[in-house]
Amino acid sequence: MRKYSVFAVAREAMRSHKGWEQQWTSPEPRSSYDVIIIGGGGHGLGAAYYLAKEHGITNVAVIEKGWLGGGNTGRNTTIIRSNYLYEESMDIYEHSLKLWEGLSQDLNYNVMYSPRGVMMLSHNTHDMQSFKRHINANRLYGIDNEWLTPEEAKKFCPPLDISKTARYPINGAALQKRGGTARHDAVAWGYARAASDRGVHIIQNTEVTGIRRGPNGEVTGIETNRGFIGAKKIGVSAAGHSSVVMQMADVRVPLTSNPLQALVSEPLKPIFPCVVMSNTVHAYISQSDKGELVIGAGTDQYHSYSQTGGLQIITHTLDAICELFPIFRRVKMMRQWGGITDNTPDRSAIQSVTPVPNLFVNCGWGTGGFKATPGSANLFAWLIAKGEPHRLAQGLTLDRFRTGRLIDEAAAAAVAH
Amino acid sequence: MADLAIRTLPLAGAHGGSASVRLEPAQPARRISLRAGAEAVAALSTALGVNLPTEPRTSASNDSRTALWLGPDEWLVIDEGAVDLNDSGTGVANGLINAAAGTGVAHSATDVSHRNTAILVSGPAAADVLNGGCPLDLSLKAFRVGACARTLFGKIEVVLLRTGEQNFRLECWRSFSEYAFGLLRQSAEDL
Amino acid sequence: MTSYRIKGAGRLTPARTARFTFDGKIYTALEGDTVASALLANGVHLMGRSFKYHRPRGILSAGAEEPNALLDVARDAARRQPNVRASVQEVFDGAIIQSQNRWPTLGFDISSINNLLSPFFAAGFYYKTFMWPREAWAKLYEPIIRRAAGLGVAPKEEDPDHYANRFAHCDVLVAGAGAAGLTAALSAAETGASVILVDERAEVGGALLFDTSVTINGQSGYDWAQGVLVKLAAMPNVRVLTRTTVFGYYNHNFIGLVERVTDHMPRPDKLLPRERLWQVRAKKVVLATGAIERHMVFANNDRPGILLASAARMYLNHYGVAVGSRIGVYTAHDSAYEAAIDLKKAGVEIAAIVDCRAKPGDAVVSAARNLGIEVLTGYSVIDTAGRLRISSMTVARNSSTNHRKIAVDALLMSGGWTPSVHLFSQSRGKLKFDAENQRFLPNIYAENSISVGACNGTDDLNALLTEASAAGGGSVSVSGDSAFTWTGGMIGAAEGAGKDTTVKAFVDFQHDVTAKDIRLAVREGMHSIEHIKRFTTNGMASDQGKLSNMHGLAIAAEVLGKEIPQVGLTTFRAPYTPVTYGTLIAHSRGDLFDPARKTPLHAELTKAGAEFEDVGNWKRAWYFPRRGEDMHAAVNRECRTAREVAGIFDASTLGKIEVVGPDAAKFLNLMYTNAWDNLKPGKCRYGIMTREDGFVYDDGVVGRLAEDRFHVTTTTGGAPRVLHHMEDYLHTEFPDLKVWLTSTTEQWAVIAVQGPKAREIIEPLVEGLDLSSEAFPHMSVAECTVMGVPARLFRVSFTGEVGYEVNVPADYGASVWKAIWERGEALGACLYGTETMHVLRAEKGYIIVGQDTDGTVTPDDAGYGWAVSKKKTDFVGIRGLKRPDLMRSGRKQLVGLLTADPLEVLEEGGQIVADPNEPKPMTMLGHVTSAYWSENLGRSIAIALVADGRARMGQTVYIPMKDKTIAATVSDMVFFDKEGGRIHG
Amino acid sequence: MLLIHCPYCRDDRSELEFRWAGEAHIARPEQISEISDEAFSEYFFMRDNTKGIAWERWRHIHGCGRFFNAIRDTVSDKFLLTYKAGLPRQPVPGTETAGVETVEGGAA
Repeated sequence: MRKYSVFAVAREAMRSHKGWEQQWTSPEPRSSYDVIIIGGGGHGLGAAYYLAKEHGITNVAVIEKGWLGGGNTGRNTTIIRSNYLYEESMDIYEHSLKLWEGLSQDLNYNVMYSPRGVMMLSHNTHDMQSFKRHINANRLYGIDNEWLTPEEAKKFCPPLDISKTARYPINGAALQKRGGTARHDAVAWGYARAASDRGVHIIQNTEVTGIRRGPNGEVTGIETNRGFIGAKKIGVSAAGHSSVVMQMADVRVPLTSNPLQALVSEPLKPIFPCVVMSNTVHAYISQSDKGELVIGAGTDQYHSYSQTGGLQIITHTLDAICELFPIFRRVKMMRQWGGITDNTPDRSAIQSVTPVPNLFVNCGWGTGGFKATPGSANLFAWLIAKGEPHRLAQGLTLDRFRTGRLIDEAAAAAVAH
Repeated sequence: MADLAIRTLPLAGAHGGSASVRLEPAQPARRISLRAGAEAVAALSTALGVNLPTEPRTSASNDSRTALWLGPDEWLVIDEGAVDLNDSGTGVANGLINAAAGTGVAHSATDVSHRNTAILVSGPAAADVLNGGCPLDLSLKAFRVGACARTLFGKIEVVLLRTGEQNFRLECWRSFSEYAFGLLRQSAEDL
Repeated sequence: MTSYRIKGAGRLTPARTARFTFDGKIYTALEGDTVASALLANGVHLMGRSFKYHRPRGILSAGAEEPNALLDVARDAARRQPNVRASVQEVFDGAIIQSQNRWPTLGFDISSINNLLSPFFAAGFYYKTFMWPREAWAKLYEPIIRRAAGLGVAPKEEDPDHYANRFAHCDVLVAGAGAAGLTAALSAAETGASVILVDERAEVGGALLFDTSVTINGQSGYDWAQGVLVKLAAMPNVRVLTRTTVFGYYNHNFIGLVERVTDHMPRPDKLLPRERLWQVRAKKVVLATGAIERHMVFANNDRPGILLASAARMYLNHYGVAVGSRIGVYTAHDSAYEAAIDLKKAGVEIAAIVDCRAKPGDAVVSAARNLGIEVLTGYSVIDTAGRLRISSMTVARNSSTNHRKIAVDALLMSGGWTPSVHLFSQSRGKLKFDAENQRFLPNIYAENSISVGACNGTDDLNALLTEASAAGGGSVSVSGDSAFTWTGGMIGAAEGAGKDTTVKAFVDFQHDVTAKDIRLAVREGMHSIEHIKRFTTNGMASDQGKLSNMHGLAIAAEVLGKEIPQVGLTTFRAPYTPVTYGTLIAHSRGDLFDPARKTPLHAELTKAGAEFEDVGNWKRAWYFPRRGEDMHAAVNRECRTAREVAGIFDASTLGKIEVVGPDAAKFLNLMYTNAWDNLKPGKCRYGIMTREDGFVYDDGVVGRLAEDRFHVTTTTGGAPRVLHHMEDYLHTEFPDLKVWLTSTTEQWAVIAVQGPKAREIIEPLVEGLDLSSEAFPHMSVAECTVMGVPARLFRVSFTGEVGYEVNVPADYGASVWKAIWERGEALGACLYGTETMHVLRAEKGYIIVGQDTDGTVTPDDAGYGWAVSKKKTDFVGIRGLKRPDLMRSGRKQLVGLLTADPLEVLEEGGQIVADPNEPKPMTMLGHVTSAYWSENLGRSIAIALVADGRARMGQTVYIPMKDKTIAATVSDMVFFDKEGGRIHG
Repeated sequence: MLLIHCPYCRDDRSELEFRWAGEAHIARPEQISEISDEAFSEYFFMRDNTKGIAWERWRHIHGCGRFFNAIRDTVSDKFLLTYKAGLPRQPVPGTETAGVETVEGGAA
């Protein structure tokens, strides 16, 4: 792989960019692999990369139904943070955040990790109690997260309305300065390029139609629209389609797939320096490097694989955005779209062995999948390589739905009394 | 004996509207939420003196009393008989409840006279103003005079009753009435 | 300045003028002009700068597809709108218009240096560099890139305009009022169907506005269209909405429209909304959205003065403006000839028509030549010159090296027409590729809709009219004639785009994506059209690829050696054109953003000086400061007074559900962990509700009024979800139970009177009830009369004092409150709010669900194991509670905490550790759920969830804060009146 | 925004009036307190999450208030049938077994 650098760009500029190689290759599949990863999003590509890099397993294929990064990787609002409440969540998201910090250099691909700060707005006593609980837990765990007064919040994000007359006045905010954004496509492409360079086969436009099992129930390979491909181990990282793939191996998972919508505005000169979220009024917003305001809307209520959703979800979100930032009422929505999130009952992910030998699953990331990408991929690679979860991912197994040991981040942010 | 309590209406003094629509708070009324199975309808109708409608989206009236179909086992019974503002207002509701109780059939009758309040919307643009926040098809073809439905108006739940071609009664819970009136007022202004 | 307004041309009235400024200079326009036509009339083409290279750009189109001429249009400082398309915005008198994305001026823009550096800025270059040193991306490179990017400047003031919303239903919605749309609408309307006809322009007619060679029913196309409009406008079942865009086609024929109400008016009535959102549910949708002309992709095809041929025709025939005085034409389609012909006839010099095809339509060629226009077939424009305006084009016979430079001040182009299938695609219809005409057309419909006319690939006028009439469901007699039949069209790079990699032949104007960028993307392994789009940003600009998508696709297909359908098409998403946030939110702002629920006592609370806090949607009285008191002082006084004398509290927001029916007790047995059969009428009981998973969901006091009637209370925030939860079980799991639920939260105003003098305060107001503790002890309920109105009186306490909750019909609440307060005040009582309520209940160790519990706490964790019936064989949660993790030892349990320093009040949310010296990450035992200064105890108190908390009684734990570590002793949760005698009076 | 046929109101109404209520025909075990941890997990957590034709529950929460069942294609979001609560799982309209039982309902 030829290294990317400012010198390489300069050299290519001199010869009309004729010398760039393909970022990844598209080989014909082998008859079998040591590991097949189903799902060519950031998590799957990353897992393949770390299998090769950290575990020396290079006879790996990533099978993608469509195009790389075409699922939630390329459809999310790219927020990165690690200030979760429970140890299990902090472990994985902080592991991820640390990997984000060096990811561009590790992959030799600028993923544009931009630690511009993620600020969560507090609107009432209940928010304040909940945020301070997070802040204290984060601090004792070694994760940055701080409390801001409304004035400090306004200073950090000047468009914010902190007037007392707002419908839900802001009484403070929690800020994780290391939180921020990254360029979503670059994550998929960077992992694909680095994995491909280490010998991983990236196989696009190939749909898995079945999972073949051996005499002891163990997986032996996958059926695809291009024929059978053998595998000693299979890792499923199919996000919204996880239930569908797992059913091929007769494994039921506690997931509901919901449309999640987002929208961008027309491009504007820099006006919004950070990421702002508000749970009380349901909104999150940042501004992309191109100048678009990137706004995450809520999930549609019903289960669906349609990648579309209702207009009311968008308008509801914009209600809140314009309430927090009244100067944006004249800004225009340029594009809206939807992805499919796979949600678990406790809103925490699943990374687990399964009842089927040599079948591993990574799913249930809900709305938090992008920020988890490097950490999840890294620990999923460990799980597949070692056959048991890494210390940092022990709480994420399927068994918790039997024992009741849930990691209920949603409940922890319980509604007001 | 203590002073008698006096009544304060939630939308006292509210006004709004435009050349093509009139908005006014309705007079206080007695209301019960009535719940019962199909087997009880006949007995309850007799006891209450109004035929409980069994067709969706319909209402039935008798004198000052109107029964609105809200669900297959649910009616809102409104009695608009003259109410002295200092009358307890629940007296007739209690009367309705007692009348229902007298039937002996299984049911639930609960006083909601003060839970709900109503706004009258009338005029040529009444339907358009309501469609500023209500997703129902309010054309006369789809929502005839006498039609009623529980639905949404903006961000709140309401019960809508068409009392005339250009007349609607919008019922909502009292804490939402300021919002309801505000949205009606706004919607009337920007026709 | 020369005027390019042609006398006698166009449809605007010369006498009616409007003045506006553009970059500070005053211009005069005619009413009905767009900003583009007005500036063109004044000879101005340069209207913007591109996104990346800051190249000078002129107006390209006459419609919504405009990628270049995006302007900042203002009425005043607050009414300023960035990124407005000059081709859409109508001029109004007094408009203040400025160009964007340039500094210091549009003519001289420093950032145009980017154009010279463009070899370094190839597609995707930023992925390959800016990585060193590690911190530099966010600190150095990104800010520079961010400043350079973006187009307009966001408004800086709150928008003073307002916006409207309307839900509507119709039998037939017709999108587009061109020949096809008008015919379909008329056809539908004549059947009696309710019809909504929508068009984005100010006038109906669509292509008939510029295509003057069409006649319909013997009239000029334009006149026919206006006649149909008059007819439709007179029909009561028809609503015609002009200046209205169908922006989104959602599920089940739900259509979003935006109507621009005042943006064209010089001095709009203040009452008028600026825009109106229409949310339409249509039984059938007729898509008559027409087609959009494509540009030609060749070297330097982006200079000001280069524009679409149909746009030039529109400017001439509708606005009466010539786009230049010596005009060249470069085309692959016959339609451009008609632009040249019309201009020539209007007296404008046509330098040459350059047609890359060897054999264009004979009729148009001869018509042009007959007018003396030079027509070069089999030629291409291979380059252009001119800095801020095109000055010449260089043409060459295809495959020849001989060039000829032709001086022009405008160049019209046409690559043919792309059917507007955006809405069809949004509806999730499936397209098919029409290889012969190189276009995608509607194929399989997902909704009850039909495409007619140009958007359906129906080119022949009479076929179009027939198709449209049929689509409307009726039949209108209409036939037309056009001077020419058009043929031709091409997609992809033209000859002049160069096969090499140095030529800048623009595919996407706004984002500066060139043909070579697309080729580079493919070389780098981007083989899916979505990858190519994202890598190059082709089609991602504010016009969303209306002009660029097909060209980009064709170039990619060519490089990949694949057929176009194999490469695929990027997904069309709403909105069709950008939509103002203000319009989408419509009324939902200020007071109408979210209903603020106020209790019946709100006015009284306000009069008494209450500060309010938001609890869910409710405004609740928080505390009642007296003159000079801060919150702390007020709460201390309230807490003390309530225990020493009495306190009066508005508890109206408490959720209330009337549970009625013969099976009421049986039902409550299933919904709560406690047992209810043995509760006697007239008595109350505290109940805990769990979900099926065994975690605490809600709590509250339930009073039994009669054998078959319970008055259930819930938490304030929990009221709607508890009712939903109950209905769910009742409908689905226990449908045979004869019991009904009615929300009565708002039926009752609830006045809590708590404290030693509580009875003395209310006794004189209550009739028909003996309030003595013997007759009406703690946890009693009765129906009685209060001040002459029927009331429900509860003897309950959330303070540990003697307490009553007086429920009166809501409208009487204020009056009863006043009377109670009058008596209370005289006896030395106080009003108190939620803060004091919290402190008083914490002093007694009463929990608040949602604060002390968080959805992971079992009744036993909360210290309420006693409330879980051991006898019942079923209740919701019975099985969940027995799961291994809920039964294990070491769970977090609610306990009290007493700080070593009694003056230290813990932070709610503080985390608790056993070893304060443990390095991070520390082992956390739990957290502080409630913490207050207790004036009554003269020290701080706290409640906390602590692992194995009840086994740690008396042990010291630590709460490390940012700047210090606080030590505290684990205690039980009852801090005040541990014996509990006070509650009984 | 979906258009949903409420089998009780016998009317097509906006999705705004409805609340989705999860997969249909998952009966609460009769002797729930006796079942195993695995069976409880299966009942309470595990879901088909079907891609394609799915049976689900909705509540016309801002209308008649009733829960009911629906058959919907989760890829196209088209409703194939809605029917009253308490009825057994209905066959997909147009399939062989459809029409055996008559149900009051209809697709929006």
